[in-house]
Amino acid sequence: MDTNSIELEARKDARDVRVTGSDYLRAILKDRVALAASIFLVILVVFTLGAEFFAPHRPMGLNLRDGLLPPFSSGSKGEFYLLGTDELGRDIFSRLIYGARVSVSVGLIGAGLSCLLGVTMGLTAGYRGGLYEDIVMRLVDGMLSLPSLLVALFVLFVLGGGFVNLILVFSVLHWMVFARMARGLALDARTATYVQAAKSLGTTEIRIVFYHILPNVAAPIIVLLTLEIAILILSEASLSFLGFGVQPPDPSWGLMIADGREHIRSAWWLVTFPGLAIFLTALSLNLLANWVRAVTDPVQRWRWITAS
Amino acid sequence: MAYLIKRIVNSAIILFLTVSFVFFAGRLIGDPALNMLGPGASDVALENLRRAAGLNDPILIQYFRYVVNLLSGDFGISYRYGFSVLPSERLSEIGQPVIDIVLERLPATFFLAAAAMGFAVPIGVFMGVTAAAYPRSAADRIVTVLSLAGVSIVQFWLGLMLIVFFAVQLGWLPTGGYGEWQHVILPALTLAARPIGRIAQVTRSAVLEELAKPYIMTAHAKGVPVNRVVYLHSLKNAAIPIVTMIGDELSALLTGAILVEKIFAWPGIGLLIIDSLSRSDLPLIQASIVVVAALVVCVNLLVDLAYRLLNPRIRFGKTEA
Amino acid sequence: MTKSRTASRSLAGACLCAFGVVFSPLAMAAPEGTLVVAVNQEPQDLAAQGAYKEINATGLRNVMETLIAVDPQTGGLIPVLATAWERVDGNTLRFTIREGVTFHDGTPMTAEAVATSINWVWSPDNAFTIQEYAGPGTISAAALDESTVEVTSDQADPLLEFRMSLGGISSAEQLANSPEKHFDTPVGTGPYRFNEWARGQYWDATYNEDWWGLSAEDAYGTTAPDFAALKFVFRSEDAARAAMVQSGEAQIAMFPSASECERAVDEDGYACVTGPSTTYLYGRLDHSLHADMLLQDPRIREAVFLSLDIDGIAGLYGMASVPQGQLGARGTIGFNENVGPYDYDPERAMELLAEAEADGQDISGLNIEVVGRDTTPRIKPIVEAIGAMLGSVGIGTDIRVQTPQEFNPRVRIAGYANEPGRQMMQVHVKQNPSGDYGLLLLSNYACPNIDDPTGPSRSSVYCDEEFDSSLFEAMASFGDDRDQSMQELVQYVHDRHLIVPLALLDRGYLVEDGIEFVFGTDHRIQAVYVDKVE
Amino acid sequence: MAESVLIRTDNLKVQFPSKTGPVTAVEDISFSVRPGEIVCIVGESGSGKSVTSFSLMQLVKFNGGMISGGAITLHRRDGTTVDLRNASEDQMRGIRGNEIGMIFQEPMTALNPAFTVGWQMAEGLRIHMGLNRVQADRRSLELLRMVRISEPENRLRQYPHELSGGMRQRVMIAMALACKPHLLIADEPTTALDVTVQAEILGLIDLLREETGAAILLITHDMAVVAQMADRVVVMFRGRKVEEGPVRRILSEPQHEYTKALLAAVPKLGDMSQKPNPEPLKIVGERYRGPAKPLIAGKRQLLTVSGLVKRFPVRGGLFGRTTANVHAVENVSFGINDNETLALVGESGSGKSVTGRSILRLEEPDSGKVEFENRNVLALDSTEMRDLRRNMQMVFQDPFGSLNPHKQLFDQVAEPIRNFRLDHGSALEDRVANLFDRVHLPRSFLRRYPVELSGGQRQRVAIARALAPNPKFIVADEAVSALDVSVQAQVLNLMLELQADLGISYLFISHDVAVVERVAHRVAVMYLGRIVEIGSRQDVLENPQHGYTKTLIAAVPTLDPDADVRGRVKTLSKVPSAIFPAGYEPEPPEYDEISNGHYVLKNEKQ
Repeated sequence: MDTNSIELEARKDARDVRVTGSDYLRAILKDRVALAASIFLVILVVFTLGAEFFAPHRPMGLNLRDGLLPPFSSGSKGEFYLLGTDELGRDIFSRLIYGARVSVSVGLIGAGLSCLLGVTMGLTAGYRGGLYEDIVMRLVDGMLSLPSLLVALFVLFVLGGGFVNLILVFSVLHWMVFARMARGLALDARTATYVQAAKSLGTTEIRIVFYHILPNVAAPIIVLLTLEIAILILSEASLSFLGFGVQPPDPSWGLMIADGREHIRSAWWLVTFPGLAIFLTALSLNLLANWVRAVTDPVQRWRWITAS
Repeated sequence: MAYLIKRIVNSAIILFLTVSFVFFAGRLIGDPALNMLGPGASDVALENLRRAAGLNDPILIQYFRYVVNLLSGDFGISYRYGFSVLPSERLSEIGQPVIDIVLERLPATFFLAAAAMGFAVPIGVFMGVTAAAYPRSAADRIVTVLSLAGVSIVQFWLGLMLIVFFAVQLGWLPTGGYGEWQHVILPALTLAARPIGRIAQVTRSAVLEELAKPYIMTAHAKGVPVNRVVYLHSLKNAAIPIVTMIGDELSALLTGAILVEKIFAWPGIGLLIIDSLSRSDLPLIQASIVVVAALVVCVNLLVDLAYRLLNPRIRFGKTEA
Repeated sequence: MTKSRTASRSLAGACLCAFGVVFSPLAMAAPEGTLVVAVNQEPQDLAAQGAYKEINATGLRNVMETLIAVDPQTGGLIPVLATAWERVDGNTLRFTIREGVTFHDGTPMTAEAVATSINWVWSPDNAFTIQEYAGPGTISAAALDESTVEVTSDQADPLLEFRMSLGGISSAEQLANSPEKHFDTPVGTGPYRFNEWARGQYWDATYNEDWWGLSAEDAYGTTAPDFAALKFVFRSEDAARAAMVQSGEAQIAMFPSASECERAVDEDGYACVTGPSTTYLYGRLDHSLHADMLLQDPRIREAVFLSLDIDGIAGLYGMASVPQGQLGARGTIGFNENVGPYDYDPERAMELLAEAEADGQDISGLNIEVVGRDTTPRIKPIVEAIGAMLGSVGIGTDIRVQTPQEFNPRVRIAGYANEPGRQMMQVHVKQNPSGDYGLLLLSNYACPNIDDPTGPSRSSVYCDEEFDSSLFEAMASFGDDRDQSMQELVQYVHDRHLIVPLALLDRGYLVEDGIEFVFGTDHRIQAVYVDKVE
Repeated sequence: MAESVLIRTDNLKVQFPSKTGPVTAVEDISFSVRPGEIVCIVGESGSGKSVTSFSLMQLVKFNGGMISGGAITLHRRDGTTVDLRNASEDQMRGIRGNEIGMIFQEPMTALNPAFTVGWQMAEGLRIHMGLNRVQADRRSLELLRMVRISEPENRLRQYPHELSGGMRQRVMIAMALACKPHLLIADEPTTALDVTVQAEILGLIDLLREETGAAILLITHDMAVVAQMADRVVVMFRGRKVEEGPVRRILSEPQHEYTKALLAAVPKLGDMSQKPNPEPLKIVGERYRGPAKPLIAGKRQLLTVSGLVKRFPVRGGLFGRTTANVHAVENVSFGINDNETLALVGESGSGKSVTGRSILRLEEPDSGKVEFENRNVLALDSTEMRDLRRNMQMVFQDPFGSLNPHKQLFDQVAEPIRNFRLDHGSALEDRVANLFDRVHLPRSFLRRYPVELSGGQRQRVAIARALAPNPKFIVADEAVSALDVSVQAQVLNLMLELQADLGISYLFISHDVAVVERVAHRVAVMYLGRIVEIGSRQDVLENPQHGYTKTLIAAVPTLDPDADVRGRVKTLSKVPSAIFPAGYEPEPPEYDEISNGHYVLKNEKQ
């Protein structure tokens, strides 16, 4: 009878559903936009990893005879150029695939490093508190209010451009956002009742941070990470465009746009395709992040999960 | 009040750090005299310059001097700007003070930033509020995708596309330059894309959050017209994150306009920075960065003041009764 | 043949029409309207010396005039501020100054003023870039009387006339009282008065109604100034410059890319006009002095040259013709008919490399840095192409496009000396307006003097006493034996594989319909050669 | 006009669209309100009482709901009648705030934080009565006086956050009455308020009913409130009306099972007089599971707290110096014996929770002494503290927050056992399973996650978790406050049962005097950080000495319809606070011993 009344209560709260992986899967299958975005990203990653396998031509191969061929045309030796060629007769499509390798890895590694740095700083600062926290957060505020693109330019001007320097600069100039968020989450968590409870149950500090807090703060950090990757890919393009990023002949999307600029009126495909590539990548990342945010948000979750 | 002072002190510290950064980073390039006069410079010329500029003193003395000069508005003189000549000690007499050069470019940048925000704020806020007023509707979805698109687009690419379409194909607007109102439209639009997106997103989530709060129901219960509820009651409460975002984007415009200024030949500080980078005109680059940083800091301060006007809770640092 | 090559042919046709313009008697219609010229880069300054090469100051000659000038149509020398000139001896020229000419600041152009100006421009202390056209001697000037100026070089100098056609004559009053103004506020004698230089945007000048040329019957030009004002707008984007002409924002756009020039054929309202220039694109491979020992091996050098598909590169450049295997065009004194283009033979190149390797040369240690300057049009694809070509025969490369600040020092002896063991091929453009091989050989092959880092041969990487001595002989000689000895030297350096000419450039302009534009191989934009036609 | 009806609903049905088809929130709801009477809709969470009240003004649609059936007939001022279900938005706007006023549960958030009180009050007046700002302000002043708010002129210029909860609720009422509506809908108007404030607000509403003649529809979950306010009552359960009638009849002879259960579950102050020991509540429909043996407190002192002090700095100034201190806990001393329940009673801000947390060192107290089994708790290092926690456990107020949303219930309950390595493997599993039985949770819940449970169930899990290491002492911090009365009763009984079986001591922290009377052996009353009175339950509750204790007890609503509610209304000004300038040291408290173990604070701190 007692348990019976409990069951009744349970039915009263029937709206609360636990969310499992399969729920997420179902949800994303229902959300056409998010689905498209993730499919695009998967394809992108596959291409990036298997560039040698997927690229129909060598990205650096010189073939002056077939310069500036429009899309869907075939070259002097009858080879087919899906997206046309640049003025050196290099296949745009192949260069896009190899360029993805550069752009994407800059984004991934750069964001990854800054995330690592930022989250460690932030979590410790938020949980430890005190002077340490003050110093870290001062630093964060200070660096956040710097004109980052400018500083990046200046540093790259001093150190010289190139893949590695680019990543270094990015991780040094982007960790703050992660730190700020991680610290905020840590603060909330520190005062959260379930953490207090864990403490009163004699749970050790380390276990509290990694067993209790981390899983609860993971989602927003993942969202931020996704966004940062997009931002870094865009920045890489800008810096390469200015000649401070990746150096030729390595193909990078930003460089491809910069090079195609001269022919923008006569050979639109030189600029259009790399531009689209960057746009779609960033857009997909943003859409995905948006979706993750929505489905992991305890308030919105229920609506989204049961949404069609 | 105390809070304000605190903020100003912080800003000062930030600026100080920036200055130190540009000074020491600048030294990483190598001998400043060599940088100013170029490798072809005769030892005499170099030595003269070193003596004149006190480059033989210990680095910390020089650093101190640099800071003091900055405080008195002296950012040094450019050994590059306006000369195509090979190194010569005579240049020190005729070099231009970099600060003048920088200030000369500021208005153009301000104008551009203002124009871009002029597009971005109304459009962004309107999009955001509309989306929030009808959550999960078609309008909401469209706004979401559009705003994300605005954030995801490559600015300089968008700029090139706009030039090709509006200036070249249609010939409606000039391809670039500065002067009449037509010149500002394309660059401003290019720059606006991103802020529109971000402002729309922030507005949407902020207003959505507010609309879920009890006081909204109170307003309805009072018989307040729906639009008034959305645009007055909720928006004023949602204002703070929106203003923050506007501030961030404004700072971003002041710095991020570099590429757009280049593409549209807009004679702002961005273009200047690119030129001086290609001339490796160190004093000019340093001055530009410091000035821009100062601007950004000011914007942040203004945003902070805006908070106090918008949110009675933190106004004048009142504590809960 | 590749697309772009055929393009340049069709353009060659276009350029003829420009030259076909006949001299029209000075039309005295009141000048009106503004001639807007879209130029590809902002001048670094507008100093008088800039008049010699307008890449730094396009249109400066409308404000700042020279004593004498090269006639764009005939290529001969014509009087400008000097009404007459005579050779006193191998070292000396005497100029008769035109009467009643005043500078834009109102001061009269006296012989004194002219002398001051010449000394300022050519003084080694000032070390202006014009020094690349100086030497071996040092030039100085003095006023004999109020109408005569004597210019002297401390060494016999057959090119003195030519040199005098380079430097602008500017107000002595300005030089004396406000030298800093000299760099951004040119005060000259020309048909247009400098007005304003809006940094990052344009510089402009207004019609000078007191211009001496209006009354002088030996005034240069194909027409009287037709425009009330000139405006030179800075636009680095090729597409933007073209669009400006297409949309009527500008009447003339400088140096369009080949693709833009092609478009002009099927667009209405404007045309693309091209003509040959004395500018050529070359690759200079580090040699003696501080270069890596590998580059001393003639086989390796030849292999490098053999691996370059020069046809391809010229075609890639667009508006250019394939040069002989020597700097400078046919008709230049010292041009050697027997010196043909360098061959393109990758197989042979690989054989040579193999041989060298067999002799113990470490080919894997060969990593040539192919460097261009970002202000050079189309430089990026060119260096990338060269890199790919060298790579295809198994030579390692680094590709760099650098800013003038990085690039210039490295191609001069001072910078070169700082990078011992260098393996660099600099890809650069050079002009040879003089019509004589002397300066070419001097500035490109004579041994640079580390103590004179701004001297004429500062950017040479070659040291060969034998060559130098015979060069200096040749430069002092006149007439046929000058031609003879120069030809021998040309052959000599050709065989040393020092510099590979990559393309002899045509220069083009997009010109609005209704504008006739006459230009010479030095490609100056002067209003008196720009004619409005109905 | 006795028989005339002001507003009537017939078979009202409200649904919320969801992807799995429309969800019916309430169905077949019919009742009516006559002019000038107070009708109470009573029910527990999920009963649909609020939805019903929101439907009357079509407000429910702003929550995404829709009125899908029935009719709502309103007799308007002008004598016409209108069906509010189909009324146009324009019509509604004319009625909302004008003919029908409404006040809400959360006084803290129901006012717009961005506008001044004056502006918000004026808004309605300007919309409906077309008054200009000046006239509106004048009217606003009248209203504020009407709801007995001191210095109304200043209030108009203040922002909501500058007012206390009670004051905000009064502002809400004033705003609702601004346009002289003849119906006032009050949705849980006092739930979020302290009991003393609640009493005042209820009194005020009753008073205003008389002054303005407006009818009142009062939505509440609290039978006691019903008893005091209602003329007629509508009882709702799971979206349906189960019973309706005059208040006395409902209270004296409830017809429906649910109503009976509800009434039985309400602890009534006074029921326990003359009973020395706590006793479980009788829950209708549940076989009486009384304690095996009577709940007699032990004699051995288990915990001793002496001179406990905890202050929170209020930072300000240029360098964030401490300008003032909140004296949350000020020199508190008490003791607890084994098998005994000491109740800490007080209103929000009295420092009762901080006291509990300080004992477990979830807050580090500034000074004082805590002895548990003669070990100085405050002196222990972290490891010693950890294994002391085996014996001292805590149950938190918020059953939603205190469980980690990402962990299965099994792991959550198993956590302390694992921490202290008490068991592992199958032994661990059995032990956890037994704990689930112990708190009457089906074992099928072991692998579930917190979101799948209702509040009561979660609290049971929390209790099971606290029991896991077999503690001797549990701090129950408002452990039942967040629960519906019926559930609350079950959990209370569970706790008593556990005490009887396991001999646990409780520090029972609560604001609800009636509940305390049920469970406590001894009672300590806290006010502004101090214990103002402490002693045996009977002494303190039946013979209160301290002024505050008296008001507190007097404020507790009883199920007696005849109790006078208006007497308590007093003009409200600024509430006293426990904030003192930095460096202020209050003199130590002195107590009079009234009778054996019954102490009363004699020096108030100013």
